[in-house]
Amino acid sequence: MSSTLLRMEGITKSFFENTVLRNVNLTLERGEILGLVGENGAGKSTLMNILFGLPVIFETGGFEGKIYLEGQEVCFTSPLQALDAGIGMVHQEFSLIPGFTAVENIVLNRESTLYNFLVEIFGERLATLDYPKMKDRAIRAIKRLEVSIDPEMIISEMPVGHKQFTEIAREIEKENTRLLVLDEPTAVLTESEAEILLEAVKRLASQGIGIIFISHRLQEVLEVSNRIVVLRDGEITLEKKASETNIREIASAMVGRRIEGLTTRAAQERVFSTPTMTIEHLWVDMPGETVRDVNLTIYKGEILGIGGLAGQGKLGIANGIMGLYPAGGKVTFEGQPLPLNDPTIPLKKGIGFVSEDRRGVGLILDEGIALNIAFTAMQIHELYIKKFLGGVVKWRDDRAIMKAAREYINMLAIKCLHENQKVRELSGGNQQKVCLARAFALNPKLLFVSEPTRGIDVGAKSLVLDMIYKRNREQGTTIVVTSSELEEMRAICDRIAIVHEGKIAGILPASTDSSEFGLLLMGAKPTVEEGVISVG
Amino acid sequence: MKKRLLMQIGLVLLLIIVSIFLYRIGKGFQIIVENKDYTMEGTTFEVQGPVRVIFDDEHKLELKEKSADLVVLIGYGEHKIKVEVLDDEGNAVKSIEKTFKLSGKEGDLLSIPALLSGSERYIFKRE
Amino acid sequence: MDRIKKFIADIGWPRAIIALFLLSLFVLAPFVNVRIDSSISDTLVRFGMNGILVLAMVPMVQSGCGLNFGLPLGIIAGLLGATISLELNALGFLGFFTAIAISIPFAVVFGFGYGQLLNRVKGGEMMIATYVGFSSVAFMCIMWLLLPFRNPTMVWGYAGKGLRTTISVQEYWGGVLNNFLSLRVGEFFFVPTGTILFFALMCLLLWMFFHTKTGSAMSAVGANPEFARAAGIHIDKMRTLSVILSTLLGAIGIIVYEQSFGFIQLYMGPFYMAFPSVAAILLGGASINRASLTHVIIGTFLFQGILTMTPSVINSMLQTDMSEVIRIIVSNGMILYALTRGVRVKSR
Amino acid sequence: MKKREAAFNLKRFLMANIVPIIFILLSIFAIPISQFSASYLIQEMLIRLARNSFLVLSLLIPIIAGMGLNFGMVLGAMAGQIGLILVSDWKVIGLPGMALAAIISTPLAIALGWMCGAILNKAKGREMVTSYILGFFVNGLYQLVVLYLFGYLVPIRSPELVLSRGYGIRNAVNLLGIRNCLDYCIPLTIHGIKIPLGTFIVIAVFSFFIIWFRRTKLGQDMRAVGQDMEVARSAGIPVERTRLISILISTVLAAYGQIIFLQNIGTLNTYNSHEQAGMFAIAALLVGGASVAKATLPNVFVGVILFHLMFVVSPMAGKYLIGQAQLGEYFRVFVSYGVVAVALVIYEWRRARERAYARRMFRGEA
Repeated sequence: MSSTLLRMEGITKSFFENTVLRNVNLTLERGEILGLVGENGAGKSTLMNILFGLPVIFETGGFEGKIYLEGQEVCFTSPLQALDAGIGMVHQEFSLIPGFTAVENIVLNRESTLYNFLVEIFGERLATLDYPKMKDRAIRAIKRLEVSIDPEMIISEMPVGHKQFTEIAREIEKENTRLLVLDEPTAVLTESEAEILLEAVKRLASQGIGIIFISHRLQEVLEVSNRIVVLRDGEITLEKKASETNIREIASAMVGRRIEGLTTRAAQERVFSTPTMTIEHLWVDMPGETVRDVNLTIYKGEILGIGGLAGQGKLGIANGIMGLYPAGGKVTFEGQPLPLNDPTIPLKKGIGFVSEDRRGVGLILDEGIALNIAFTAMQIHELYIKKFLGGVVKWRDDRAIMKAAREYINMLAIKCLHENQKVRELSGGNQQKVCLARAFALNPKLLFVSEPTRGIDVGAKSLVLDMIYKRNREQGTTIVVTSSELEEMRAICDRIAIVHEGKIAGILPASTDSSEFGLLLMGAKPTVEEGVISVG
Repeated sequence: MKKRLLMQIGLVLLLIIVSIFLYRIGKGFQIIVENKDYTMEGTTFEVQGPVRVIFDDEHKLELKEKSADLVVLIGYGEHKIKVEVLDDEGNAVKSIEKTFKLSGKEGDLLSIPALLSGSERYIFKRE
Repeated sequence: MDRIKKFIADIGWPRAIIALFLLSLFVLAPFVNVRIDSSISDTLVRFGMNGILVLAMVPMVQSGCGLNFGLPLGIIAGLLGATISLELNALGFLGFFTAIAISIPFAVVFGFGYGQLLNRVKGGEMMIATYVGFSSVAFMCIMWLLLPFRNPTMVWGYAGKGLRTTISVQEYWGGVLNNFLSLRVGEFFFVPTGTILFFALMCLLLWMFFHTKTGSAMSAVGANPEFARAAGIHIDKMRTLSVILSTLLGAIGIIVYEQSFGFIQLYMGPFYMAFPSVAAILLGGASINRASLTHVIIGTFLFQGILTMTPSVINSMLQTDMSEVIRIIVSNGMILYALTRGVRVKSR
Repeated sequence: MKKREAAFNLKRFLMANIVPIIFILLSIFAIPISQFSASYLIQEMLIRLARNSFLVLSLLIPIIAGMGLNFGMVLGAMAGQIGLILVSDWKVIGLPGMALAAIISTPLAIALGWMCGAILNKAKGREMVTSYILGFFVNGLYQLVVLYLFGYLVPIRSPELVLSRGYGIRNAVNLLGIRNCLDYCIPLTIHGIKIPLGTFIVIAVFSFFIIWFRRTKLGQDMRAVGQDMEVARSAGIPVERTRLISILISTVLAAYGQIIFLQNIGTLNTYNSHEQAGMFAIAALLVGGASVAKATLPNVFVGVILFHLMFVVSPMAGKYLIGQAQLGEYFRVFVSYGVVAVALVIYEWRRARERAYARRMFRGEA
């Protein structure tokens, strides 16, 4: 039989109306390392979920296409099946038992056991553990990686790198593992740790294990993989030997996604000179979106885009300034310093925020639209409030709230039955509009909008973007849009800042060629120097 | 798998048997020991004086003439009884040892005179 | 058929069953010659008696602190108020309101501390609340012995110190509310107008509170803490406030209870008092993170209805007193049901 | 194992042991006041150790499985009591009687444990309060059965058990038949102090069972589930089933524990023995320095001794201190509830801190 380990043919997958994978063909040889790159939402993870037969795939109507593992067709309906078939997966967030030793984790639920008679009555689970045996197994696995981990060490006391290795060791300890998927294994590692990991990966490949290596650090990908596949909009836009391509090529193959129904505007260069907010050395402790050291100036009246790949920290900036996560650094707004870590202050100073976590932070799902819109304004600016007894009793003026709600419903064309309909019952797009409405109701001088189009249908997307655009043009509100959708930002923003590993990698005018942004996204040096164009 | 099922059934059965066994060895019976004249099918057994009765070599009780007492015997099956007839100074003049079975119901009656005079039906369920 | 199914699904099976049960009890009553009118008025009396104690659940549930198993804390504040008012020989309405007035500062202080504690144990409120309640009751047992009360109607005759376990308030302010504007039809039917009015007043006040800026902030905290925080609300402040409110209502509630009941029960008396109230509000349709006044009213009525009807009806049917057992099963079953299906309280 | 101990830094160690330390100080202060003789106290402690240890042991396994303190253990206690009631009705006496009671209670305990486990799986994250309420609920059912069905559906022959009205069990059931039959089945007396050797042996056996159980695959799975349900599930461990089993075992052990407990006491308080059982067992375990998340065998025995030392001493101490024995009574009630409250608070507190810590870990080096 051929040396082909994995062959995926004509994989097509669509979640309800929108297609995320279009006829993808992928092959992997034994002992080959395949670098799989692409923007967030390009379809990498969906492809892997299909390979692993994650329930979500089948709950959403399965997929088209065939998967061959060593020649014969397979179709896993649960990850456990995939594991049995010898496919291992290492996620970037660890799935390890914190209080267990490396050994216990490596052989988790595959422990070697000793027989005792109780097994006959109560089943295998009453067999006692054979620690010595477990230990050699673990050590053997660790040896294959040729890294030094104390097998008796508790996970919770390990440095991040060792956790990562333990996890890989667990996958390869399964004697039948032939294919290993590494999803951003180096994301949480330091440079040195990453080096060791890459070495280990190569070694595994040399032992005949096929590896799919997913990463955003293009340098790594180029260094470690034999072949590189780039996904964009669920299609393969580039497939080359690593030796025959370079970062720039990959970058431009990644970016430049097309979005349906986006009103293309004449990108007129607007020039802004009066800064409204300056951010210096901002750090934000937001899980998964850590901001390390951001310096940024926001000019009055502009629309600034903040881009970057997931986990790089772009979302942390807005959340940090709004005081929702522990933050530090120097932020000045309209000349005065803006204290951090207290959500009340920025709101009172006229800074609005539309959270990326719409259902979690953005809305009270079981309250009516009206209250959701009016709430913040009521609490902060005491709008929609009747005062009695000289302001001792602050009575909620439901009539005023209704009135305001009706205005916004018309203004933003929110589809609903009545003002008091529960927000839970609205579609994603309309929920997003409610969030915008609440932000507008504050009528802020500076408005942060995070992921305005995440998870809403195409029509709503352009509508929401138009709202933001109009608000800026008509009220002159300064708006900062944080989004993973580069093209959307390019459509409405004046400037776009790209965040990489918690720092601003660069700021370019929206009109700049997308491949430049691609490079920034990847953390590579841009060819156009910043500064030159930032202030126009 | 099948083997295990058998094992489990076996275990349950074993438990049931054990509990029956426990019941039989643990069950306590209260019997009346009587040292009174006793008439049965015309023949009357007369009291032969105060007696010391010892069951299974542990429960000991003394009965004056014309008196009765209760004793709790544990477990089905054979029980040993030792009767000593006493004189006024309280030392045994006559002593008999026998083994008997309980009816397995509450409140059996054991008649000392009947036993002493060698009748076999000295213990029975009282009507 | 489906509509009935849906309807039941909306109000929840146990609620439906218990409502039907209660209904059937009322229907059965005449056949086992239990007077409807007297049972209804009993129900009303108990309704007024317990209403406010149940009301004391609402603020904490609304602010996401879960069911207020710590109610005994509030009750203790009330007891202090009551006993002190007796010590002062305050009579009638004056006495009643003195009791309340005195209990308020206690309630506020207790509530504040209790709130501070609960803010540090977000997620585990209910269990801790229960035990805080228990241990505070036990602690007060010691206090009742030591506190320097002198009023001979309250202290043990022989020792001359240490409060009695039950103290009659009849000649002080017993029944002041019950008899206020009360109307009596025949010898059996009696409506404790005053008590019910007072309960209504409390409901109104709470309703008004939840229509103020602070009130709506509080329910926002319960509905979605993240949202509230993003809207610039100090979650912990709101939670503490809600706990204080609950404790306060608990204090007032027990005083109303006592004026209707006629006695002050000290020592282990308040021990299990939280559970009936919790059960009642859940019975009314509240979940562990959402509760409204309608829930309180319906719940209290259903629950007290069951408590009054089962002894009379069931007993005269079966000639045995199963009411206690039924009470235990119904109330705890109700709480259990809520805990197993209730939405996880979000807290961070 | 060793490493795991070593892992605790000092501060955390003190945190974990603050409760026993306080109790040691308390008793050091109270014992002289109470004017009890050493020999008396030792005798008492031995008896109470025999009486309570087993019940406390039954709490360990759910803690391993991360389900916190199993307030549902009262279910087991009830099962045990039903066993005892039946046995004493059948007049089965001595060790056989006890063993029989245990065998009878086992299926009951299994059924109840199963129910408890199933319900707790529906209330993840709220196990304790749920099992607590469940205790009350089942107590209701228990009363229904014992107070109305016994002697009605379940035949009860001996009149001294049944209420005068003809059905339902009396408040107090005399267990003379099996009283102390286990404790002193191997008579041993040192300096006039009787040692309940029999019970100690049983307890020792079960302590070893628990040590052994920790080393089984099932025990390992429980530890895994207890620490991170999601990871365990993704590794293919049947999480729900594992949790259920842990509760089930605990319930059965509780049943045996209650039988041993009452065997020592000698009379069964039909309608409230079980409630106290749960309450005191949990308090004792916590006094021993256990937390909601971690409990060891030493915790059990230290806890039982310290808690009951306080229990015996405080009334007399109260009497000589303030001249009111009742004060001491209330004091010990207060302590037994207070200690649980404190332990729970400490636990939640620590959990909050660890959550914050975990977040920082996740954040990586900033």
